[in-house]
Amino acid sequence: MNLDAHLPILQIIVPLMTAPVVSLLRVPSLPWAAATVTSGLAFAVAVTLTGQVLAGGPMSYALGGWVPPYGIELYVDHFSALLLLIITGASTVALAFGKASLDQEVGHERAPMFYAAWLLVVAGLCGIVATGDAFNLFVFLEISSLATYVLIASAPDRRALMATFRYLILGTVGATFYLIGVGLIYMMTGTLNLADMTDRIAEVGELRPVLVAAGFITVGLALKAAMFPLHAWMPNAYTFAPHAATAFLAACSTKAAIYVLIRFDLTVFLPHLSDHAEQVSGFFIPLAVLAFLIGSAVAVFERNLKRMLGYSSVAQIGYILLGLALLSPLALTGAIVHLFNHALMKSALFMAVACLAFRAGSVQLPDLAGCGRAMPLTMGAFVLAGLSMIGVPLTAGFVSKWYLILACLEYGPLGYVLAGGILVSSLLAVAYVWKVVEAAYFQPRPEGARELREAPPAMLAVLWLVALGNVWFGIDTDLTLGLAEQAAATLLGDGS
Amino acid sequence: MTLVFGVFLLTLLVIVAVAIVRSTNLFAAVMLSGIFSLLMAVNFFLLDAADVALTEAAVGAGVATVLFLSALALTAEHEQVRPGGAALQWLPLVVAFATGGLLIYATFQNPVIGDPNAPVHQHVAPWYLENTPELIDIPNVVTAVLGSFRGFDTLGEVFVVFTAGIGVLSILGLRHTLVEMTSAEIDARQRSLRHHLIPRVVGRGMVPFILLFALYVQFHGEYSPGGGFQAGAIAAAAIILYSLLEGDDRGRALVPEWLLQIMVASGALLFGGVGVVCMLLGGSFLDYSVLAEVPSEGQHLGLLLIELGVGITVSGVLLTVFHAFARRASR
Amino acid sequence: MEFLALYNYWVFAVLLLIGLYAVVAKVNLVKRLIGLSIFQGAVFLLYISMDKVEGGTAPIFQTADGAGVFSNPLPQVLILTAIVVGIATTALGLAVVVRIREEYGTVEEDVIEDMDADS
Amino acid sequence: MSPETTIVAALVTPLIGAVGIALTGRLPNLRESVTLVTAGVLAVLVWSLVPQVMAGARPELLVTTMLGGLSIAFEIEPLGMLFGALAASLWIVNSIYSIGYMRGNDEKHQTRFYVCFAIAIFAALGVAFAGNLLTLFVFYEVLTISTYPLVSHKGDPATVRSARVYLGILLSTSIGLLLPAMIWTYAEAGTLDFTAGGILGDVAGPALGVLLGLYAFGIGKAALMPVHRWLPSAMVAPTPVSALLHAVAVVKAGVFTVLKVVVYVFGLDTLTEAGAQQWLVWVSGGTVVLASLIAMTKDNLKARLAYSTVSQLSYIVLGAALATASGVIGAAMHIATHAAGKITLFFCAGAIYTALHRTEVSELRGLGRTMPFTFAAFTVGAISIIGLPPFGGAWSKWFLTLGALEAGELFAVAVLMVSSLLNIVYLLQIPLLAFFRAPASGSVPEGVQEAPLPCLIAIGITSLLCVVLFFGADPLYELTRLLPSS
Repeated sequence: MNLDAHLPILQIIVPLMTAPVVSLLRVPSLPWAAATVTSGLAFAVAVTLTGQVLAGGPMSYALGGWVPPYGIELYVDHFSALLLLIITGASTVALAFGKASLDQEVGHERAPMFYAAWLLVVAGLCGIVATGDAFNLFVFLEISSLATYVLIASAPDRRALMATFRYLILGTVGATFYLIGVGLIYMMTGTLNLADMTDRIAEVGELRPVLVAAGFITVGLALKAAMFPLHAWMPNAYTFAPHAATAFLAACSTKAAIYVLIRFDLTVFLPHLSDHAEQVSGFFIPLAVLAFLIGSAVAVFERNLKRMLGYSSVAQIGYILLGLALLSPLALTGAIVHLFNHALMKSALFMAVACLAFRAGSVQLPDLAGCGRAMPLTMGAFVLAGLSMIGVPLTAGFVSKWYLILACLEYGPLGYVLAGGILVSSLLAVAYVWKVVEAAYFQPRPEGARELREAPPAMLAVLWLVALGNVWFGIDTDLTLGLAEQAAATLLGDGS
Repeated sequence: MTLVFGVFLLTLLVIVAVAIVRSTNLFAAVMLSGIFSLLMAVNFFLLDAADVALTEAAVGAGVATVLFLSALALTAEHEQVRPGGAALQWLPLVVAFATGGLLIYATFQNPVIGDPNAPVHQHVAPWYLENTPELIDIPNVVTAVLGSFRGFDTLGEVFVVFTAGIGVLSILGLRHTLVEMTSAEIDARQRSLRHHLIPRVVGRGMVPFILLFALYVQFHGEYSPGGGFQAGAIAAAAIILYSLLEGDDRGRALVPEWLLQIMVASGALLFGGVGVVCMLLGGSFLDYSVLAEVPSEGQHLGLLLIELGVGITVSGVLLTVFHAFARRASR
Repeated sequence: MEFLALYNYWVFAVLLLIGLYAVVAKVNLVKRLIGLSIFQGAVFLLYISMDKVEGGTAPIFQTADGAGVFSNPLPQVLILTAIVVGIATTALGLAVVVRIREEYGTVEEDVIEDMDADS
Repeated sequence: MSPETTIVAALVTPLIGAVGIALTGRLPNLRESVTLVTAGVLAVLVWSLVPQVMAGARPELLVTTMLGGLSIAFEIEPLGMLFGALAASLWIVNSIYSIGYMRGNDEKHQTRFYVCFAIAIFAALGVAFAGNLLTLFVFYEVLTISTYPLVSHKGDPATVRSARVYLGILLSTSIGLLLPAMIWTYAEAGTLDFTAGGILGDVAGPALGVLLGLYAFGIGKAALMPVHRWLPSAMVAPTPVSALLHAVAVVKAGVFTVLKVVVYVFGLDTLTEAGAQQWLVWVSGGTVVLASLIAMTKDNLKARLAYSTVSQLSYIVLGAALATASGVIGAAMHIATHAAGKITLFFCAGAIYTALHRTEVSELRGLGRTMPFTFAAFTVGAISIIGLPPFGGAWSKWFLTLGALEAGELFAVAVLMVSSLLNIVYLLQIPLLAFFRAPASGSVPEGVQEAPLPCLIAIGITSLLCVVLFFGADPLYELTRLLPSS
């Protein structure tokens, strides 16, 4: 058996098929260990796969041996490889990081189910990214969504239940919208394979259903991606989920939806629908700008640290969408590389918050006042990742913002305004990161607050690994930019 | 004639849907939604989708209704009525009408129903109809597509079910009751049906036949409507019926919980395992042709095994979910 | 007749509208889940309406050579999967609702919101 | 040691010092020794580079290359050498002074103070040695953030509010204006490296003017009106910090950056040909006069000195805006001479506060006899700032005036003259009050009561420096002369 050729399917079935086994493990800590090892293995697969894609170009895998479009096809190119790295990487670090924190929140009795669900999220997200079939994508979307609901509902806070329910309703509506869109396209083309769809849409005479399908798919995925103003479910879902799970979900769950959005809009619709470019720009640019302005502004006034970071994610998703909306290679490169960089910074930030919550038992800013002295390493990592989020040079965040702003300047007069908007939003990011820094370093511990000490070494080690990753990928951009540039070129290849 | 009947049924669907939304009695709403599913199933049958009709009837009218009723028993049977609460809410109405309007706008360029020249009947699907006899060699094309051509979707589907199973177990499985009940009370509650002689005798007599029917549906899916999913649902229904008649504790004695959990996991693993074996034998994942000398026999074997996997997981999950609900006492 | 040929799609749109309204507007959590299943049911109708071929039968061969006119098997397969996904979502949703009821003592969203705002 | 190693060593030394200070925080004497030793080592390292740079060498160090040709790199040219040497040398003096001041006033969080100070020096050196705008920007921001704990040192709500103004203005101007200016520059030129003769030769005149505006106001540390507000706000800081801000690192980093951008990004010829700098002459000239006028109205000594700094900084911006050889030389020299003068004045203000706890000018009447040494030094500093011989300030004003004449800017000449007169009024007034006015009854202690010895030593050194910069100005001239021709 030639393992290399099977890598695309291994990427999905390694976590997928370990999940049932993990759900049966009844020895304490064993589910965690199994999930971590499996996730690490999936990461190794993703790394190898990326190497192969870089060396030999996109890979296709015909499931069941049936040639597409009759069978289901897996298709991994530069763009999907980058996403696979994000998903498996974020999962692995969050698991390696979160043992103590998750033991505290989830407990041993629930652990087998919890870690099985975690692996299902990984498998589902990998499936979304790797599949080349529109309906198969829906199936994986649902696997990852259902498993995500389980992760969020495992938190001890009762408000997690309400957050789960809202996410479940809106997530299902989003997925169903997507399904309607796919149905309409199938009705007009007779195929479900994405590549085949691209070819056959060109021959469709009656465009109305395709147009409506584009609308439904966009709105459905925007819901899943927490795009402003459809982000209502997201801040609470992030806030009340178990802390380590937030670090994982915030890094990649919305990213997969954005990935599909970009893929559908640019490869399926853009080449064959007249005026689609104008529609995409006209639809996304205002929403993206509102997203990063309002998201950042709300974050400034938020006192719950996790919700603050949630709103900051709304803003960051705005940047990514802006990169999509400008429809230039430069902008798209920025957007795609920001998918990766945002995952880096957000998982570091949420891990730091998890450390704080682990010791302080709260994520409310007033309760965390003065924590900088007792937990210098945790707060140091937080500040580092915060700088990355602001976009300070030498951090990963700078790279993506640099590309986005250059793309804005290239876009013409409106671009200057957009660049201004990005800068305003960055300033707001300074404000909310600074708010935390000031509370942590320049305010005394409140009277009668819990005595703090530094987080356990295992957590700190992983936290710092990711925090330093923010610096590493701010300097050595060969891998991330290389993949992103190639992906952008492919996506826009026959588009603009 | 069918057309008129179809139009009548569809109109009925809309009426039932409106009634569901307007009803403040949740018990009535659940019952109506069971009727909704049955109407839907009849519609599917009229549209020549026998497998889907069977599934919709089993799932929508059967499983979903049982689940909703179990949940209602644990929550509340009535929507809270607020002063002026019956009034329509405008924003949701606008959103809903915009969505519906957009779709109706699109329909005017949809291919006409039943038109053999519609794109869906020109591409991909004809290939399945043409090649199934040769490649898979079974009469039910739906099963061929489901199990083999798009077997990966079905694997995903099994894992969706699996996820729901462990999800419900994780969410409900932990704290058993909030209100402490004496064992006598629990006993009384659970054995309520045991003293009604006629349903008990009739029911008990039916359980083996239902199980037999499940086996038929399971293994005859290649030739007629049915397959692992429907069979799993039917088998679960038999055990649930037994639990209702004899008490939940006896139901659990018949199929103990550790067995259920192993079923939940092993069915999914069986399905995936078949795929992995195909890989080890040199084919692609889920390429059953390599399982035997003759490709089509390999397909038969593969389909048999994966349908079995589906059936095991589905019945396991449905029973797990049922127990998880039934075990909780209502306050 | 031309008029009625698209009737299925209109019913699909109307059912979707009704379901979506219930999902968005209702405050009772169980009712919202019921709305969600109507919403999903509408989509099943969309797919299955496509599969019909005039004068065809369900795609199960009656003869060995597979001759005859058959409806399209592909949408049926897709909807089989979608139905299962739908019931899985409903089961999970109901489990969450049951826990919400245990924690809050109610399943009315506005009441719960008030309770959360107080805490 | 090769020049590259020296650069690395010079940058790393303050960081090692910071760690050392943090580790020895429990033992104040050892901690202060670490500070002084580090400062000494650093000064030796930096000064060892001076002869090479004066001989025309340009030591370089490439740390890493990032996307699109951007890099973190260092290159020492005369202007950076000047600023680096200045910061390194004054750190020693400032540390000596700090020891006296911090102990004399029983300040809290002294360890944090010294650590942040060391980091600020590290950042200042980074700014001085930066080989491109990106590197400069990074260190510029590090400087801003590392000085925040120093400014908010006292920690009471009013101080924190002022410190937030400090941080807010500096960060928002740099991110909101300087960063876009950089990106624009990159979009036009494809590089951010400092290059002799500039990199913006192809940009049209009006655009050049706007870009210059983004830089001039984006570099908030240069305190060009109306972004000068942070400087008076920062007066809440302890006096050694004010000295750091006004003389050693912060504002100097600002005007240094303006000069550097004008010389190495725009290029003097490019600017004068396009006439894009004309408006800056007016704005900086206006700032000079306006700030002087405001200074006259301030009774609080440190506030008066702060506005004096705003005014003096605009001399340097003005020199840059003239874009003539003498103007640039004068501006560069003024960085050094103003530093010597202003640090003396602040040290004196701090000494007065430490010894007598007086902060208002009107309270200083007749104190000349109580603190004769301090007020003598104050006179020296004041005269140097005014620009009269035999003190260093005379030379820089001389060259600035020359530059204005070269450029034919009579407005600038007038500004320089008027401002000198105003300086006399608001600076010399203070020692005059102290020495020649009768004290308010009963408010003056008997006998001589000076500040602690370390403070006096520091004050003595800086006053001496003012004189040295007059008589020994030749090396300074030689160094700055290399600038316009490069």
